[in-house]
Amino acid sequence: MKYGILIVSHSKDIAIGVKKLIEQAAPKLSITTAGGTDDGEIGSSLEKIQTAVEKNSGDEILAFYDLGSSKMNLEMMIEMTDKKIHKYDVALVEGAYAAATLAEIESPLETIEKTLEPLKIK
Amino acid sequence: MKYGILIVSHSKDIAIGVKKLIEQAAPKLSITTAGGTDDGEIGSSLEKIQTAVEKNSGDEILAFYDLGSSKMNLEMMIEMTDKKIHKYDVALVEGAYAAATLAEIESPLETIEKTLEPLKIK
Amino acid sequence: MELSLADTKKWIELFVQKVESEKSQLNELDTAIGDGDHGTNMDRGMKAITDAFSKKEPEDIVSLHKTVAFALIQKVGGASGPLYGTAFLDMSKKAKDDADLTTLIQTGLAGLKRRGQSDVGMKTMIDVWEPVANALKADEFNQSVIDEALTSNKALVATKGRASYLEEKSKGHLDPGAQSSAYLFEALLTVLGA
Amino acid sequence: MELSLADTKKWIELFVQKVESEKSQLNELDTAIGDGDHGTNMDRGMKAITDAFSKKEPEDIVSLHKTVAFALIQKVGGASGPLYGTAFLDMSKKAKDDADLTTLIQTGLAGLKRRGQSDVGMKTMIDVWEPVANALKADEFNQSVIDEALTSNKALVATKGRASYLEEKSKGHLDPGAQSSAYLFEALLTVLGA
Ligand SMILES: Nc1ncnc2c1ncn2[C@@H]1O[C@H](COP(=O)(O)OP(=O)(O)O)[C@@H](O)[C@H]1O
Ligand SMILES: Nc1ncnc2c1ncn2[C@@H]1O[C@H](COP(=O)(O)OP(=O)(O)O)[C@@H](O)[C@H]1O
Ligand SMILES: [Mg+2]
Ligand SMILES: [Mg+2]
Ligand SMILES: [Mg+2]
Ligand SMILES: [Mg+2]
Repeated sequence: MKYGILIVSHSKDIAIGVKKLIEQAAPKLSITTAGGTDDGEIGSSLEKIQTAVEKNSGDEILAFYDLGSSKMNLEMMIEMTDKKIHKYDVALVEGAYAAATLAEIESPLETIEKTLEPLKIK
Repeated sequence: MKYGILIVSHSKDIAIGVKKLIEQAAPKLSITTAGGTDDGEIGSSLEKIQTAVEKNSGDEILAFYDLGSSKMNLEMMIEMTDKKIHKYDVALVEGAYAAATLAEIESPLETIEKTLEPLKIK
Repeated sequence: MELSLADTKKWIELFVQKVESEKSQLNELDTAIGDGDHGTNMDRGMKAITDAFSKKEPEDIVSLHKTVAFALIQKVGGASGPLYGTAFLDMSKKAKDDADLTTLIQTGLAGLKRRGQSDVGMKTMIDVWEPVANALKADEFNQSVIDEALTSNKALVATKGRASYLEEKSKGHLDPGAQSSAYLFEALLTVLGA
Repeated sequence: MELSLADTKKWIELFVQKVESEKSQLNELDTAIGDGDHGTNMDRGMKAITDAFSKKEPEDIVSLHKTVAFALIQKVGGASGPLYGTAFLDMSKKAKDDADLTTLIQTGLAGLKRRGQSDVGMKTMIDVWEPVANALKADEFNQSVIDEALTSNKALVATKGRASYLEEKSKGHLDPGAQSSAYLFEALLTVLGA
């Protein structure tokens, strides 16, 4: 599919939970996650983000994050990869759900971004 | 303490993850969660919300939710209980984190709500 | 007009049967514009109603509506749980003073609107409840009221519930909650012998 | 002025020692206005630096800075990871053309600002890096530069990072990242023999 979803969270539970929540509404979508540090603690891991980007089968990636270091590591990743990653400064759970619902039915990026606009909080 | 935090999510993983994330910044706070349906599926459970409200040791509760039925069940709970519950229509993860940080240092409700204002997305 | 206790129970039992047999149909409708679980959710609620009836035979209309409400509130797990649950709970409370069928359905409708913070035209179950409530009042309730309600629901763009995320793309799909509400009122028609 | 490879390594090793011995102090500072893990995070990064140095002795300043950067980026796990990591990565790239100490610290500072989308005065580690960079340029770098930087950082209200959630209440607390950066530059002072 054109778009895949990437969830970057400080918590592996949040990341997995968001995936489960949104894949119910978007079963065809590629949704990959990077939650917590390498050793499963609260925090973030560039390596996990890298793996999640590699595993994502979307042509382009719509990326969502929670706080500080998730964002910074995601931005480092964006600088390092050739893959097109769109990062959204929106509410993590609510934004990822809205985007996934629209990406599932192959909505154009313009429509997805218009829907995300009011969810911008960062 | 004066305020406790209640997390209501469609996913038990999200609920637990948010608790772990925010208790790192707010270790003294009472944070209780209601995630998923009674049988652990994606959805929501009034019974779980009820238990989470009962277990919460805050004098008043600051409540955060993700989508549709989490909100409606939370509102049913608010109609049913004597406990003072403040429900916020804000980004779940980001709102709960901000509120917890402030509640931890015994900030007044006014300050907490001023901080939550820009996170309103529902 | 008041429905007898026996007829009210028959109404709910017919609804339970219909939802159980159309479970996958409801899931399919929800897959198109939601998360695919409306049939599964409602089916859980139906089983809970049957359980509750077999554990304790409702003694009057008030307790019957309350039993239905609690089963749905506790077991459905999706938005339809607190919605139908609130409708039946409010109907149960109302039935203490006034058990007129039209009054009860109108009370249920008001409960839906309150719980959902929604109204007719948002592509939800309300699009079926409201025309039915109106038709009952005008003494013109029949199958075509339900059919027309579904037809117009299908054409709407959703502005409440999960389908609202799809915006324009929700057009042309029937809302799953509207369909389950149609089953509810078709069961009522059968009981009314219409 | 260029720091020799040996002095650069000594600088980093002194920093590693200091952070490791002050781990709980850094955690405590972070507990007051953050999530209490800055010491634990940095300590993980320090161990990774030591590991990397022992696995492969850095051959030049460029690779030394890069080794430090990768260790921090990969292992810290908190915001300080991508921040210090970006600073050292940018310093490594810069050192290819120009290894002047002042230039490198200024380059690191610019990296911090870019990664953090932040600036001096927001109660972060930048409040230490910027005065140090300025002092190096003016050839006036000494302990009092660091001390004064920490004093003014303490008085600030945070507008970036986790402490910013505390608003006014962050005042009067020293930022943990400012403290770890103070350790970094105290180690540098020692190497400079000042
Ligand atoms: N705010 C609302 N107001 C009225 N009806 C709603 C609202 N939200 C959802 N619904 C109804 O609930 C149905 C979905 O129920 P269900 O699939 O069981 O819940 P969920 O959406 O939580 O998975 C929708 O088809 C719609 O008819
Ligand atoms: N946007 C930012 N710009 C500059 N420095 C920042 C920023 N965010 C955080 N910091 C620095 O990082 C430090 C916190 O690091 P650490 O505790 O390891 O990460 P985390 O906040 O993810 O737990 C803060 O004390 C501050 O100095
Ligand atoms: Mg559903
Ligand atoms: Mg559902
Ligand atoms: Mg920290
Ligand atoms: Mg942290």
